[in-house]
Amino acid sequence: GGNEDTSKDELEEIKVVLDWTPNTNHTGLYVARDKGYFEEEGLDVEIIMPGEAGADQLVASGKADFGVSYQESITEARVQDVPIVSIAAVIQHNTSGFASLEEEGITSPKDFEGKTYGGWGAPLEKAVISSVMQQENADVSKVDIVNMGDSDFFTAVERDDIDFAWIYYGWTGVEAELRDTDINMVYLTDYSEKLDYYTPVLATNEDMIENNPETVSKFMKAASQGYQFAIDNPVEAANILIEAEPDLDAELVKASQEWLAPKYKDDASQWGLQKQEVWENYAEWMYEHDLLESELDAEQAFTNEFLPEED
Amino acid sequence: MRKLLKQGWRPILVLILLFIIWELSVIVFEIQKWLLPAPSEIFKIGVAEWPNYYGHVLATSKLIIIGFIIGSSIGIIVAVALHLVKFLRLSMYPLIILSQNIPIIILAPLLVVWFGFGMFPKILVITLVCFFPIAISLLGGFQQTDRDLMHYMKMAGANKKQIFWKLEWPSALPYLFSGLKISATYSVMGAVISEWLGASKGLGVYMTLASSSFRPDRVFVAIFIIVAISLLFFLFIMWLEKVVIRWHSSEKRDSNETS
Amino acid sequence: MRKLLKQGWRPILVLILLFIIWELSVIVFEIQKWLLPAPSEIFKIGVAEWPNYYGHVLATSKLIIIGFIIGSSIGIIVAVALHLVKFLRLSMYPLIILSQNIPIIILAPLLVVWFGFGMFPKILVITLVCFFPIAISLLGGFQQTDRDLMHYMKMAGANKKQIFWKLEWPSALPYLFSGLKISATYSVMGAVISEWLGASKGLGVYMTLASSSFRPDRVFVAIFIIVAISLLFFLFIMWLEKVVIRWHSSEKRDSNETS
Amino acid sequence: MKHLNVQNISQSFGENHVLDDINFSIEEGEFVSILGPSGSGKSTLFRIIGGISEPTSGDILLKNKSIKGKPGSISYTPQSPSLFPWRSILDNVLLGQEIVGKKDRKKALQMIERAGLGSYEHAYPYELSGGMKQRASFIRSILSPQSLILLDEPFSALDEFTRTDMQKWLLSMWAEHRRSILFVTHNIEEAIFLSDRVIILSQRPATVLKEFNISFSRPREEELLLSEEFIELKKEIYQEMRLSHA
Amino acid sequence: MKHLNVQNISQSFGENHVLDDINFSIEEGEFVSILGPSGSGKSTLFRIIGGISEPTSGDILLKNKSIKGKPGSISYTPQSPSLFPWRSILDNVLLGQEIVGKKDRKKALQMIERAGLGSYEHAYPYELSGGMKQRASFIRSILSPQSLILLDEPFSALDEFTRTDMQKWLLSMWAEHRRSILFVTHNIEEAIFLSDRVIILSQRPATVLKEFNISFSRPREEELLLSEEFIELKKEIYQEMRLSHA
Ligand SMILES: Nc1ncnc2c1ncn2[C@@H]1O[C@H](COP(=O)(O)OP(=O)(O)OP(=O)(O)O)[C@@H](O)[C@H]1O
Ligand SMILES: Nc1ncnc2c1ncn2[C@@H]1O[C@H](COP(=O)(O)OP(=O)(O)OP(=O)(O)O)[C@@H](O)[C@H]1O
Ligand SMILES: [Mg+2]
Ligand SMILES: [Mg+2]
Repeated sequence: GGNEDTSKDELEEIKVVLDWTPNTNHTGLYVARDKGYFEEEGLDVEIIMPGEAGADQLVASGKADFGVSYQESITEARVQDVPIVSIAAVIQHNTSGFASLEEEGITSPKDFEGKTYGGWGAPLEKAVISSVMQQENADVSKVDIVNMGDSDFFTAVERDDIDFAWIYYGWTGVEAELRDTDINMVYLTDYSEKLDYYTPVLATNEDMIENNPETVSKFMKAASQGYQFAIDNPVEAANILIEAEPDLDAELVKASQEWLAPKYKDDASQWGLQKQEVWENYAEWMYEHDLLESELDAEQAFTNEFLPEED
Repeated sequence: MRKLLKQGWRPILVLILLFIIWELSVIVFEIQKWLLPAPSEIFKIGVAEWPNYYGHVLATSKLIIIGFIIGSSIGIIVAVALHLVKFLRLSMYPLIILSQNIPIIILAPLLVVWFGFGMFPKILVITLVCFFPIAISLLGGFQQTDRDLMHYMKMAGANKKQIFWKLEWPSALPYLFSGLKISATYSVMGAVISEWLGASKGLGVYMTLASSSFRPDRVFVAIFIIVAISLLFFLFIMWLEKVVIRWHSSEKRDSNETS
Repeated sequence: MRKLLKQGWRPILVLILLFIIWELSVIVFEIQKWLLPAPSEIFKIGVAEWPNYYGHVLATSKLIIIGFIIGSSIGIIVAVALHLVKFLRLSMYPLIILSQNIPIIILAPLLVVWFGFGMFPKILVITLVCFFPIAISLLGGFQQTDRDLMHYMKMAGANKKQIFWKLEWPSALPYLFSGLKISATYSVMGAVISEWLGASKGLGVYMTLASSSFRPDRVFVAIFIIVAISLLFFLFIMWLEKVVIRWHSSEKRDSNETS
Repeated sequence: MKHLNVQNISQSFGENHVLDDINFSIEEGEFVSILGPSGSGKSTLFRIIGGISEPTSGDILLKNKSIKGKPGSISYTPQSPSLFPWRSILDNVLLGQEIVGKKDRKKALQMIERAGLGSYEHAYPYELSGGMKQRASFIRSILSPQSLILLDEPFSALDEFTRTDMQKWLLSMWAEHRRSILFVTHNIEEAIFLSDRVIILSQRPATVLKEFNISFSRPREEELLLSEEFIELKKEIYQEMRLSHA
Repeated sequence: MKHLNVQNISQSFGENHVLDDINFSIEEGEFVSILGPSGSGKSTLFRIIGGISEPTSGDILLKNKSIKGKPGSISYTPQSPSLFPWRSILDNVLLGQEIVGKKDRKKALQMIERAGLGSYEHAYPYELSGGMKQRASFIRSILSPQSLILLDEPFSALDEFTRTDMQKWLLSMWAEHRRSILFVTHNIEEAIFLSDRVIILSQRPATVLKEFNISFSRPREEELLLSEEFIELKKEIYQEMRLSHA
């Protein structure tokens, strides 16, 4: 608008740090920025790629005001007294799962037996695999778990070094569709309710919540609007993201956006809403599996307080 | 210049040969495009999308140049300080080695937490990468100063500063250039890595984006550009060496003329 | 040995000083533990969890040693080949620089595609990191051979091999050691990085995991161990240099006696 | 007051006892030569006087002040020319002045010309012959401002004519500026022709065998070389040295 | 058949015309000396004969076969000792044999002893005096197996006695093995005393001014130096050189 120049000075500068490279998990933020929703709230938002720096420390230390994170890492972070708080679930249900090429015939956790899993070497992975396998009385010790480092899914499975890996369907799965690679998915949510955690989430630090609750509210209002737009107009939203990040593969963004649009809100009454039981369940599960040193105070870990009033 | 061209055809030939082998093996082994694209394709993409790269190349080049200048200056200063001040030499070595062993990945969040997202932490990363080979090479060079010349300087009453500027520095120049060549090469890599600290433009950013959207062809275009920049930079340092070290102290330079 | 101890107190003192400053600033600025733990805490954790580290240290050390030996051998071979065979020198430079400019992150998946998750691609990464400083340094050294000695060798009818072994090689040794020192330091880092290619044990693996579970104290323990290994390695190379280069061609070594 | 006093200088390298209680002195403006077998310790003595090497015992006094271990008070032509490979001849020759004093390019160019190195002022050392390097090194020390000059076989690589020429030039410069000179040579004629006094060193461990006062009037002409007295003195010195050599 | 034929050798360094149509030859087993002003091109000529420097024109024949640009056929004492700093004296001295031929440690040790360097065989070059380095370099070339030896001012840094001693030793070795020797010196006496023939070079650009045949019978004794004929010859050569020097 014409009043841009004058108002720009008064805008509050806000930094949002992503979890990784820009992708369709972040569409709402880009929409809110580029359609001016943030500006309407008086915020001048800069979106930053953290590279390898990782978002959580930056958010926790206040170098960034908001960030994209995951329930898993916030849970671990809280236990280590890192003052980071989840303020919205970007996607209501866990869309991650174990993917494998169709010819491997891995359609349920039972089939993991005798196969090779490629991961990044975290204890969490074994616990999750074991957990889903238990549901079918399968034996986790028959799975060969290797660390595949930074290799990407397609490379690793095509080479037959590994048989299955843990992916987000919304990105890697959609890419598989695009390149006509047939894959089987074993979703975590199908086998364990406790593993239906929020991934990814938007997060901020305790300091912001305490001292600038209004800013947080404003931010959340605009972000909600942005995600709502993406839910309603996936094609347009995808275009906004592509325009903002022209180096992304346009086809993949569009397809992924299409797939993800209905998943943002899903069965919740409002985008972003988080349930305490989801946080508690997952933390409990982690604690049971020796993945946490102490129990999580779930109430501290997330809040719905900044979500806009439902219309 | 003519000489450069005359000698330049060989590396170019080798590169072209390499590309042909690559291209052929992609065709013969039917390597899929998303796994390892053929050079012809990379080239096509590179030409077609050049305007996209332009800004990234500029951003990264700026980082490289600033970083290299600062990094090599610090390398030189460190070497000189350690050389001249015995106390420093004896006490600082571990810190220098330490500086090379903190993984950037681990350092990255700390750097950003301390210095924000600006230019500074990035330059710091390049500096950390660049200064080390220069410092070590130059220190090695200072220790190899010719004894007869040193005797003369001392006898003539040269003070530490004069000994340094008139003897040790010029005689360590070949070592300095060894270090500069290594650092010039690393500075390019360092710049790319430093962009992981969070940048909005640059080949490092571009490459991660391309990689995460499963576009190895674009990744390779970026790699080619990076290598090209490195090569240019390396050649520049070699040229500088030729200009600076004119005194033919060694057989090699001389033998060009006589044999 | 006594000399080492006598000279060793300084760096140790500096390190202790550094730790004290660090400890104090953590206390004074109330830096939170998850951001930057105090050295005392790091030390405590290190001692308490030492058995956990043991296996990782062993795995990484093995990588370092094998990688460094292979890498420096290749560096030497490359330098010698490029030096002796003019055609190679003129044509291979770009490839060598290229080898230093393919980001490991990008190379990693390819390496895994080609060579799997075994030891080989990891050694390859360390080799890539190590060989370059050695090759460049040594090549620089070969070009600085003394002209008078070269004249003598040629007059005396020495063939290329004799010129190389009896003149060029010994006279380039100081350059070689500059390169070795740089590479020794990098090899440790290279080993840590190479573990990103997928390993089940090793300090690199340990560090990433510790970092992702918000345990910077553990990360720092790992860093300390890495630095310690580097230092030891560096000292070893320095000791080797002293043993090998005994001929006091420079003022420095001599002046220890007289002044 | 003596210009230089060498007092009880002894020097050993490990087992190797090189200088044994050397004592002599130089008057202000005196020209003293040292003759001694190869390897007896002349260059070592110069390094001690020059202050870059500490003697095992003894002291070096310059105008009654100890300069033991304190370099910078003397001007020096090393035995090997020690030119700096990255400097042109002109810049090499000016080095002494650069270090102490101030540069006098004009005089340097004159001297280069005089020494037969004209047109070589911009050449690098590797382009010079052995004798030319030696002359450059000689000019360098002559140009240095210190009042005591140590010359370690400065003319050994020169042909007889160039050598005589340089000797005469050295004498004329010395007559003009009256700097004190300590001169090492293996050439007995040269030593006698140039010096006020000749010091004979023995084989290692070197001691001062004898000092000869050379009383020929100055300026000395080439004819002196053929005079009876000169030849007599030469024989005497020759005999003295032969004794020590056996 | 001549052992060495130097044919029409000319050499220029850029503008600097150094050698101008040099012609001479050496018979098998002959001892030839070259006298010439400093900077005239003697070392340059040696480098050309040695095959490491290509002349601008002309050819070098060794036993009628061209060795222009082909090093390895001669044994060489460079003007600067050029010892390898990382080798002990013994290893330095053996270097020529290591390159061509086979090592004879015993002989090397004998020679080191004979040259007055006994007890220095394990020392490094930096521990030696200038004259001692020169002797080591001399031994190195004497030990090398080639039948033609080029000696570039091998005794310039030695005192008279050591020098005479080395000369005598050189002559005795030469008498024994009859290798051909080309010897550069600035000392006219030395040239006459040692040689069968003395070649006089002119100032730069160097040409062969004159050759003197020295017909004194061998073995030559030190007394020869004082003989009428010797002194006469010396004067003649002196005059010849003086002409060129002016
Ligand atoms: N740095 C050193 N280390 C050990 N010994 C040394 C060192 N420098 C000199 N010497 C020994 O000291 C002795 C004297 O050497 P110096 O160079 O003073 O002799 P010189 O009289 O100058 O002989 P010349 O006339 O041959 O030059 C020699 O025996 C030499 O081996
Ligand atoms: N590499 C070179 N480049 C240019 N000029 C050179 C080179 N080598 C020698 N010269 C020139 O060639 C001429 C002869 O040099 P050379 O060393 O042969 O003299 P020389 O007769 O051995 O003298 P000296 O008795 O002083 O050793 C000199 O004028 C020198 O400047
Ligand atoms: Mg001496
Ligand atoms: Mg010469």
